[in-house]
Amino acid sequence: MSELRGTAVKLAHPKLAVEVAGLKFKNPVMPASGTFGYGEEYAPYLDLNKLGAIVTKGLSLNPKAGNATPRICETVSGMLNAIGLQNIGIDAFIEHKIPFLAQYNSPVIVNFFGNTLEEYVEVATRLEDVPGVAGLEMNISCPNVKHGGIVFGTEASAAHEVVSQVRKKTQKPLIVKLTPNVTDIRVTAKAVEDAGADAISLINTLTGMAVDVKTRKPRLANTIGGLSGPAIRPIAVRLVHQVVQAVEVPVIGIGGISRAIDALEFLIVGAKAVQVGTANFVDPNVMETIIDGLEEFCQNEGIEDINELIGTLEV
Amino acid sequence: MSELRGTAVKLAHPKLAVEVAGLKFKNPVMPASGTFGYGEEYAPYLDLNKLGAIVTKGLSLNPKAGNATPRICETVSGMLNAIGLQNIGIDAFIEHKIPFLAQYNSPVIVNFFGNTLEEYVEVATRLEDVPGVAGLEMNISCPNVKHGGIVFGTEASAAHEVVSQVRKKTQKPLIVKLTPNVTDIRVTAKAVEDAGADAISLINTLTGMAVDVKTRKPRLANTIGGLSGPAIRPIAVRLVHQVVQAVEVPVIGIGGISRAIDALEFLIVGAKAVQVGTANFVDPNVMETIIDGLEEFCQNEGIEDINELIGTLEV
Amino acid sequence: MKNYKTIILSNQEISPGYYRMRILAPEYNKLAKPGQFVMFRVQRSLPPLLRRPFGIFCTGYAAPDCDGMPEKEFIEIIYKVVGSGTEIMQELHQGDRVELLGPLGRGFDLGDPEEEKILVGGGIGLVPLYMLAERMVANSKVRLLMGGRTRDDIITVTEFERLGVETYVSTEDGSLGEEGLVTQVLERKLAKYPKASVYACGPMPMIDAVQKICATRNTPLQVSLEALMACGVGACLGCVVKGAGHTDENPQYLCTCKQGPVFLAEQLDWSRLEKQQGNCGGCS
Amino acid sequence: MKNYKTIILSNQEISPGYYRMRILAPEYNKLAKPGQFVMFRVQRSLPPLLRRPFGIFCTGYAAPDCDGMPEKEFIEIIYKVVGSGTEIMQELHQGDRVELLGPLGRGFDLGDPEEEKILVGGGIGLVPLYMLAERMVANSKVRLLMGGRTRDDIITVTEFERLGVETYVSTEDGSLGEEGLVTQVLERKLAKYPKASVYACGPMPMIDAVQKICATRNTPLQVSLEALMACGVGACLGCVVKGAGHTDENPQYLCTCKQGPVFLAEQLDWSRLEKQQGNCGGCS
Ligand SMILES: Cc1cc2nc3c(=O)[nH]c(=O)nc-3n(C[C@H](O)[C@H](O)[C@H](O)COP(=O)(O)OP(=O)(O)OC[C@H]3O[C@@H](n4cnc5c(N)ncnc54)[C@H](O)[C@@H]3O)c2cc1C
Ligand SMILES: Cc1cc2nc3c(=O)[nH]c(=O)nc-3n(C[C@H](O)[C@H](O)[C@H](O)COP(=O)(O)OP(=O)(O)OC[C@H]3O[C@@H](n4cnc5c(N)ncnc54)[C@H](O)[C@@H]3O)c2cc1C
Ligand SMILES: Cc1cc2nc3c(=O)[nH]c(=O)nc-3n(C[C@H](O)[C@H](O)[C@H](O)COP(=O)(O)O)c2cc1C
Ligand SMILES: Cc1cc2nc3c(=O)[nH]c(=O)nc-3n(C[C@H](O)[C@H](O)[C@H](O)COP(=O)(O)O)c2cc1C
Ligand code: FES
Ligand code: FES
Repeated sequence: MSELRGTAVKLAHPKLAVEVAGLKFKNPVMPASGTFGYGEEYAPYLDLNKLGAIVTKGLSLNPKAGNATPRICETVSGMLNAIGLQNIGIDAFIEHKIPFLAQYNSPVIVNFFGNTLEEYVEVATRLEDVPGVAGLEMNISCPNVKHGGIVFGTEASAAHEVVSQVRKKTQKPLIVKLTPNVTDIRVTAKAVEDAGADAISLINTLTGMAVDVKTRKPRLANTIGGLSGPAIRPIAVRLVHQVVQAVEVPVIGIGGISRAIDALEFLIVGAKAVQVGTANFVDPNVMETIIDGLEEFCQNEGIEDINELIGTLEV
Repeated sequence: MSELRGTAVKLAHPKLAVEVAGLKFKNPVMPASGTFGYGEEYAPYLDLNKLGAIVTKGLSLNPKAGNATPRICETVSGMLNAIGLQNIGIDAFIEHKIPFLAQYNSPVIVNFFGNTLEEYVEVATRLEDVPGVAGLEMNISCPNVKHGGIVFGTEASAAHEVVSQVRKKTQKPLIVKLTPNVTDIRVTAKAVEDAGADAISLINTLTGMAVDVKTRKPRLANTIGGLSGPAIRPIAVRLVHQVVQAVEVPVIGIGGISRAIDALEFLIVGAKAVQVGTANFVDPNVMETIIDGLEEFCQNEGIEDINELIGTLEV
Repeated sequence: MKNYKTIILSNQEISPGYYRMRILAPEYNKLAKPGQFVMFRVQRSLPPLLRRPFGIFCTGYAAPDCDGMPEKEFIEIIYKVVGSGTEIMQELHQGDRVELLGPLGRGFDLGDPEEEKILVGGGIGLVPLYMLAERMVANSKVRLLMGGRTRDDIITVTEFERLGVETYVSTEDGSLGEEGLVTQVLERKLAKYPKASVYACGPMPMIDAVQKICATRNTPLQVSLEALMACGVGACLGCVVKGAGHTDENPQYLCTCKQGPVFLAEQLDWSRLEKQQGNCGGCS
Repeated sequence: MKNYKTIILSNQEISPGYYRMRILAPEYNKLAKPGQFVMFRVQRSLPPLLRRPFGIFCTGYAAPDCDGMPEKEFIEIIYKVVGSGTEIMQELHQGDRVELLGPLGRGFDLGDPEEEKILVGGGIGLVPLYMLAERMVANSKVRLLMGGRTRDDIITVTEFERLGVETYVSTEDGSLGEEGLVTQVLERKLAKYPKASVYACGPMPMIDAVQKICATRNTPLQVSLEALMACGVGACLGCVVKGAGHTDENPQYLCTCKQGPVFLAEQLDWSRLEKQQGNCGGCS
């Protein structure tokens, strides 16, 4: 049996390529925004050409300073962050970071947000004609900043409105990233689909908090932050499962992925691709390990094309 | 310094008693419903008289069979369950379990739920004249059963209605237990406070899911279950913090508590008491350890009465 | 039923992937009954979160470390490395601190000493049968049918033989003993000893097949089941199996941890018995 | 900058609660600069989730295990047990598998060899100063002021002395060397050697006091800071400190992991420098 698997059945190279909203990915694995800088930070550790795509730190119209420190805190099998969307702003990004990313053949997806509807539209507009930007990921879900999108992400009508406006200004593939901090994510998912999103990614972090019992202060300067990492995976899998059932557009699964087996859970419930976040901090090479693991899994299970696996959950 | 703490400053016996909704607890620690059976299951391992209170498995009007198996599954630093509220029904409970619990001097809080508004009211009515029932905890938040309360718990108006109706039928202290699976928990918290809840407890489990990638089946027969354990603590602390700010009634904190230091986080953000759930499975004696740890913490910090500590978060 | 913080006395690989662990466990010689189990906490830190259930292989006394100290009571468990928890367990050493909750559950009914006994153990399912055989051999004729996939899955033959148990080995690949399933041996033995009662523990397909064989012959059968467990004490209701009286309208669930793990065959609803021993995996 | 799966060569307690760990680390002798650090992954399983940052104490070569093998390049770190991660670290043994990311960050600027150097190290803050002293002693006069709460916090005096560094010890409780704070020694030394430049690493209150002293005298100062870190490579923006140009309207944050951990005093906004080394605790 095992010899059989080792030789005859084992497929030399299962196909890992997937397509999401017209974007062609070599494989379904890419970094989650905010955990991979602008790509260059991890270039020494990882061949960026191996990635399905490169997703940037969230960008805004103007540079943003972010929150006071401490901004991060480890929790049980997870971490809290309240970075506050610190970023260099869209213009500096286009000028200084795009040229670096252009060296690689993995599609670049720019994650962005606005404090106002107008800012969302403006950022999308500025990115429209920038070569080297393959697609946009619109974050309507960051829990850290009062006006950083939480209003848009938790109210279906607001989400619909902001996505519609951005949609008018961009021809690029538009992925909308949802917050898990809602009663029924299917409602927001449908709203952004209606508004013209080409794909949906989820989840962003869950809001959480930790207290230093000695000082009686919150561990984050911002009091509340976003929980990420392995601890949240069951919640993320459930939400992705629900969204896949609710919408037609492709879904990208995010949340607590640090092994191939984790990514597989998302693919099986129907995500077309996955993003890896916190795990990059733990192991800068983790995405390569995950990609290799997916290949091996397909080999062992006799799967020739990973698309055969997507959405095969048996309920 | 440390000698000083060891002798002079150390308080012989800090006061740990707290009062919630007229219920007097020896200390702020009690089991979370559904993780402690009807009390007798843990009696061989733990002196039930040491507990702040005893909280029963969720009870319904009629016996309930629960879900198909598998019903549980371990996740990273947590577990999923979809027991489906299996219970012996309120009459069998009164007849067979109350006499056992009556042997102990810790107040007994009966957790209950209904499939319909009428059932909620009926269960509360039947419990009204039962001696040995110190208070009620009304679960409007179980995520496992379609009609097990999820509708009530996620819609403020439904929550208000069902709590109002139950309130009319009971003089006993009424604790309402909230689900975390909502966009803004302050809204439901205020609704149940308005409707006459004497206290609020939270959180119930977060809905989650896990997949067996080999069989491609959900790990739970019910597909979706409730996530509990250390993994969810940061989310629970955040929600308790928010509810404490929003309402006047006392709050009982629940979620991922397995050490005294965990319980302290909840007390510091303002919970008057805490419930310990999943940790009981891991260590049947954990509540005693937590109570001892709270005492020791108060001694070391020079706190004479644990009430001095409650709600002392410095933001 | 004790909840001990205790230590490991030894932990040795006895066959590829199978380990035998001796744990200090005062009072277990008196308390433990054949078929009972323990909930074992691998380490204080996470993961794993939940305790793991293991059958008690045997109890005993070991020489004290120093004259003048009492003898050390111990239990032994035998485990197969299958997932995150057992992977950590195989790394444990003498002196490592662990936690032990038990003995738990309802064990085997020893039955009528006059009757012949046939024990059927598949792979790691042998574990709870050893203490059972120990208690039975004095008064009853005990035969043990051991089955496994390969010869690596056949463990502790020597121990059973020493008790005076007649052992019959079969493996699916024929690498040890007879080639084939243990159930074919059972059919032969039951034809020969039709009055015997049967005690079985092993993977669910084996248990199922054993039940069918015994049911057609009206042979008394006790089975020891596995189920995913969180508490081990009847509190979480995670480990239930369907009882014989189970209907969709009037469901009846039995706790494997408390009303089991050993059941009389007639207590269970065999038409609906689900495969419960599927592991939960992927939890590290 | 390498991401190695590697092993521990040794791990020894050198003072109560302080450990010195040698880790196999090819190429570090060439790559590592004084003041740089590594992100250390304690174990593959959780917890802890995140890597822990530690300064590089020194690099070196150890004899190969067998003739004909290349020499083993290593680094050493010295760590104090303070929380969940370091508690696990103290249990690690030779041969245990760990992961090492580094060398990371901007190290010290060695400055003008003509000038005299005063190094100020508080407790575990001594660690990054050793390689610095190693590079400096050949050309410069190097004095080291070591401070700690008690004598247990004074470590590696021998190592510095052997380099030819003049060391001055002070402890808050007077249990070793002069009684009092290291900063009072610094003031005396600066009075005596007013042209010296200062390199400091230690707890934030010490760093703050050192900065005040140096600022009033216009003494050049480099400080090595600690901050809570997730990635160590500039990607998460968790480890920032406020830069000199920081205003509320026009905030300027510098990454401790990438633009630091060593900063020229004039790069930082001292009026706002928050205590960042507060541990995150309670994460086990
Ligand atoms: C009453 C009883 C007695 C048992 N006796 C033995 C024995 O003597 N020797 C032995 O090797 N095994 C025995 N098992 C099975 C043993 O409990 C599992 O192999 C073990 O829990 C696997 O843990 P893991 O962390 O390595 O696997 P993982 O798959 O990582 O475990 C994940 C979760 O699933 C549970 N789980 C996985 N497999 C099983 C299983 N087969 N049965 C129950 N829960 C499971 C684990 O307890 C854990 O909660 C027994 C089970 C029960 C219920
Ligand atoms: C650049 C740099 C160099 C360092 N060099 C050394 C050294 O040479 N020797 C040494 O003993 N310590 C050093 N530290 C501090 C060391 O990183 C912490 O003591 C260690 O991370 C504590 O981990 P823990 O799990 O034991 O503590 P916990 O409190 O359980 O850790 C929880 C979280 O807080 C973080 N954390 C806690 N304390 C600190 C701290 N002081 N600085 C940064 N993060 C912290 C941990 O990394 C972890 O993410 C250095 C820190 C930095 C930033
Ligand atoms: C430090 C940090 C910064 C993040 N910044 C962003 C961001 O700028 N934009 C965004 O859409 N999501 C951001 N996220 C959320 C992640 O992209 C991801 O959705 C989340 O962390 C869950 O995935 P994980 O569990 O794999 O980390 C950030 C997460 C972390 C931990
Ligand atoms: C197995 C199991 C059964 C539960 N049953 C109930 C229940 O019957 N009623 C209820 O209100 N909550 C129930 N809960 C939720 C717990 O009371 C608690 O709110 C939740 O587990 C979070 O706390 P923890 O993280 O400490 O476990 C159950 C939880 C578990 C794990
Ligand atoms: S394992 Fe909890 S009831 Fe059986
Ligand atoms: S630690 Fe991540 S940016 Fe510095």
